Amino acid sequence: MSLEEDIYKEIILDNYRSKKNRMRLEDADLHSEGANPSCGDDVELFIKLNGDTIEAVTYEGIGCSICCASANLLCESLRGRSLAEAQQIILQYRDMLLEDGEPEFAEEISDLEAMQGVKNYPVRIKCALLAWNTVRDMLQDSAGAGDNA
Amino acid sequence: MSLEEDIYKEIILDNYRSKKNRMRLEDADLHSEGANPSCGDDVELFIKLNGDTIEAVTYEGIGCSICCASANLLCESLRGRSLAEAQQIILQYRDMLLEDGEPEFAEEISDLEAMQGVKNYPVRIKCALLAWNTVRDMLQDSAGAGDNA
Amino acid sequence: MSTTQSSAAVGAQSAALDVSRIREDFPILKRTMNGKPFVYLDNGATSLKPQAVIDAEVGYYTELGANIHRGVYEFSEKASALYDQARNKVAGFIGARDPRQVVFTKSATESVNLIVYGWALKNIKPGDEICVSEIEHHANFVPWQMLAERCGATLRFIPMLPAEGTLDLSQLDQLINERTRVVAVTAMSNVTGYIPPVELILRRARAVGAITVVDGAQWVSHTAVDVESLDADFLVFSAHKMCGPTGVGVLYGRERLLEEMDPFLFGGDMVQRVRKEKTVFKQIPDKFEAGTPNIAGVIGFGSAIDYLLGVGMDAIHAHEQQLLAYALQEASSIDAIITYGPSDLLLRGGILSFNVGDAHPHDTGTILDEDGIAVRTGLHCAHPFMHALGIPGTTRASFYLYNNKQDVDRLIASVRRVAEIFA
Amino acid sequence: MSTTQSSAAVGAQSAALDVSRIREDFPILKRTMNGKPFVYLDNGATSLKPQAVIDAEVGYYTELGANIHRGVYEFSEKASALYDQARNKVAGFIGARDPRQVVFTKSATESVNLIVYGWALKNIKPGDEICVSEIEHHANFVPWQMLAERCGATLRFIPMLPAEGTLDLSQLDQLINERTRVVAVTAMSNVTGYIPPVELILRRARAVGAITVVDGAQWVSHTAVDVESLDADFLVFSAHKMCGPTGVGVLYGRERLLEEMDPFLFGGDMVQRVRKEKTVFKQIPDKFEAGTPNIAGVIGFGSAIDYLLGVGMDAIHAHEQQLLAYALQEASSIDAIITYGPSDLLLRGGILSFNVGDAHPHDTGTILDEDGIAVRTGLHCAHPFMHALGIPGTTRASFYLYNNKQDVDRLIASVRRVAEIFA
Ligand SMILES: Cc1ncc(COP(=O)(O)O)c(C=O)c1O
Ligand SMILES: Cc1ncc(COP(=O)(O)O)c(C=O)c1O
Repeated sequence: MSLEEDIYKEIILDNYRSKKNRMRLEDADLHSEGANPSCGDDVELFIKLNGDTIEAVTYEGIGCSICCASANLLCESLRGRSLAEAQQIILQYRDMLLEDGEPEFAEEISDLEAMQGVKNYPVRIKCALLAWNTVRDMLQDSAGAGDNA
Repeated sequence: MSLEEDIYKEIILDNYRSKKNRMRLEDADLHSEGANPSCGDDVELFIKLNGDTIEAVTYEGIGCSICCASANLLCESLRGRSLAEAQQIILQYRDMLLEDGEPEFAEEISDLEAMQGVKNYPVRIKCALLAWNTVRDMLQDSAGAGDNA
Repeated sequence: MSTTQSSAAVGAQSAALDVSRIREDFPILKRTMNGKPFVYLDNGATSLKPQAVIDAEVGYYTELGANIHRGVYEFSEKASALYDQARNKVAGFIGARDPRQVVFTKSATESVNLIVYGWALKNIKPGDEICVSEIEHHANFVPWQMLAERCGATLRFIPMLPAEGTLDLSQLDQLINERTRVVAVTAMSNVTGYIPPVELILRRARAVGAITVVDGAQWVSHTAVDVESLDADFLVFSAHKMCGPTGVGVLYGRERLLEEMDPFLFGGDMVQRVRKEKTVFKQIPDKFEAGTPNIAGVIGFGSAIDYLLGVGMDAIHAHEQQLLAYALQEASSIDAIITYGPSDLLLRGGILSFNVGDAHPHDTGTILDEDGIAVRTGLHCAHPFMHALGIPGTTRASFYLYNNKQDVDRLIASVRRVAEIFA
Repeated sequence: MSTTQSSAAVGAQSAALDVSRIREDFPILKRTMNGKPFVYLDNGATSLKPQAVIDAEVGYYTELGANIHRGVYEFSEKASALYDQARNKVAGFIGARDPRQVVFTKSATESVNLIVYGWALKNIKPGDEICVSEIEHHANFVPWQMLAERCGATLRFIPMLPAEGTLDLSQLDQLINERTRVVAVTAMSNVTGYIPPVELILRRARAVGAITVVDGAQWVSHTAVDVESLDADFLVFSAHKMCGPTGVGVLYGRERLLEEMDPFLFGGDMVQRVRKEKTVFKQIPDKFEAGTPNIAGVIGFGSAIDYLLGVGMDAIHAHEQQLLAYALQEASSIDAIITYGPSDLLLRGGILSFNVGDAHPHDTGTILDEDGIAVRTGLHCAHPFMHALGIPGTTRASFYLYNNKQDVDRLIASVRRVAEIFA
């Protein structure tokens, strides 16, 4: 167990540095903000829907490498998914970090497994979850709003 | 050293219980109140002057045996004295309790020596001083007021 | 109130504490005072601390040392976890649904003031009424008096019946009426141990829509408490009276009210985002905990809760009742003694307040001190109470889990000495 | 400010501390964190405690145990005496004329709030101005922001010069003008260690008749302070940052102002006489100390003061300056590092704030933690500061008397590792 093996590996640092999904979506259908006040992490998520499909998803914000890498991975893995698929992926991701679930992500999003090493650093789990909890609440709220309408 | 020998002897208990000087003086020239908030002791002193002479002095208030006995002894020993004599007695009394002065009170007020035992109970010294500090401040203030006039 | 039930069960239960084992846990009980084995009967003022609580504080200082909620390093995270656990423990101890309902303050006194500053000052209007009882400790009276003065509200008093120091509820429906916005009442008098019918008072308060504040400073330490069934809006108490460290108090509050309240102290750690123009505060309970808290104290308090739960609150309550009954029985053989408080022991916690002949309480205290016995003397921060009784104070012996019959015997013997000196 | 003098003398003085002897006094320094010998560089957040302070707290709990200012028995009197002595010691430590000018609170944060609630809320009127600096800790900013909002006053900021994080005093005469009622400024930045020219700011404040509040939370712990020559109206600081226990703060104030102020917390022990109609409060400082205080904490604080005086504040200051100079020199060999704060070390206390490449401070903190090094990372309760610099926070290493060159070497080695990972 060492930081270089568990967390600070290339795949995470690349996702941390990637600017690809780091932008505001001016015509977003869903938009939400999440923060970890204790460490100052602060993430905004933007989602554009096409019917039931996530057409575009981006993030903005300030955060550590784990927080930003996990947000970038989130965008990469949810883009083009149906809402139901997205919810399934979110569930799996959270299970990987919070329960003892062995991750079984589909091939094309298996990069998500890189985050598993964070488990060895309990303090940082909340960084790896910030964007994911934010998107989960955002989708739930919008589903709830739909129900009410 | 025991409480019965040092403090709770007849002379103090008698002075504690004496009602002789325990009253308000409606025509007092000087009047002042002193309190020890930490123990709830609260004493009011009344003095009637005749020129430079203390014609009458009484007290009212709530306090423990030491506080009340010392107030009663105060009245007994200052009545009929000139202000200068009174100040001298107050000085001696305070010296007896605060410095290591051996008391040399005049015969007729030698009962004051009974209070010396309180020295063995440092906590209670403030009870024995309450009335005496009050009268000292009162006489000083009135002297000061006279100077200013 | 659950009290009445558990105290009713005392006789049957006989949940005898192993007091001599308990005494081993309190290092100070091995001391002497004025050459006599130390008898501590001043539990109403503050309790002694078991070794486990002292160890928890020392452990924080010697093994963690760090500030909380701000560090990414191991010791800081561990300290934060212990701090948060203490909150969970306190919530569990009083039966709160959610730990977020537990705010750490520095004392029960600060807790009452937090309610006044955070809720009452902005809600009380001229003409409103605030109802307190005549037997309140200053901590649950002076803040309301100040509030009434500042807001132009009227203070109303549930009067005390001088005979036994109990509350006169005959006029309750007039005293608590549709103008009443706050009802603040003690769950146990620190002077007599009297346990007022808080349930009844709270029910009337709820009926008129008033906010209810229960002063549990004497009560929570001695009884199993369930805030859900108590159904009060606020409950305040202090760690130091329940085997915990000094400098820690609790404000328990109803979630909705805590959320409505303004923050009280402003500064670091209670903010989400600070800009020069505008600050966004954190959620409850954080928004009430500005600055570096009493970390060692709160961690020690967590360990005090564990300790008390290990002994069992019902057993503690029963034990104190037995000591009180014994003390009252023994005291009755002293002619010159006057005791205060209800004759019905089911209405009382383990406190014996008394006077002896014309001995001033201060004199009594000095004589007991010489005999190695610590009691409180004077007005007990309850001036209106004493004023109503017209006495210059009392001597108060108050019991806790580590007291035993020998302590009572020593007390009684020393009181006899007072009676002889002041015969 | 006496700081400038003593720090100017550093070079000549070489009052070398016997750091290895000092380290023996701090039991926690024998610990390991994540398997490495513990290096504590988070002194800006809170300091470690010497055994003497821990012993003083434990001593109170195991030998006295009693509440203060209320008991006539020996242990209570002794506890009261120790509590009062601690006040005298604090007064002496900062050069206050009269111990009554020292009010014990729970934290520097509460102390600032006490000024706001006790003095400012009743004195500040719409249109008045309050001047703070852009580098304040939230504790000395958010309360003033709240005050301005409640009273309709205007908040003005002494701006920060981004280059070195120093204050721009060029507009001081406009910023502090005849409408200014309060000037609140830190004596040492908790982010960079920058020591602003408080003397100059205070002189201008006095010229326009404004009340001056100095935040000494970082400063009093590291420098010999003389409040008389500082000539501030109020000075606040916390015990836990200066080898003392958690849960104790100080408000020093000018006598006249403290006397004018309203009490803040209401309850027991701060009252002279309580009647149902009216309460008479005690004199300063008692009128500000309602309820049972943090007795163990204050007594421990007294012992912390003794400890610091034993070592010598000038020597501590000089030692930290040396460590800082060494750390800056070593850091300069790391390409990717950016440090913050004045290049003139005479303007600085022993704090090194930095960032490494594109590593987020949180990442840096985690790597340092794995290497056994405790530092603070993030916004340091100074959001406006970070906002002005446009950075997501810093990593902060802050020194104290027990730190040594090895600590700095360990820090630098670990920072190199950060630089490599984030290369
Ligand atoms: C400059 C400064 N002011 C005020 C404070 C607040 O101190 P406390 O948290 O002890 O109230 C701190 C500590 O974080 C500080 O560094
Ligand atoms: C009934 C009651 N309420 C409130 C208090 C105040 O507690 P603290 O001094 O811990 O704030 C006390 C303690 O003296 C008390 O007995």
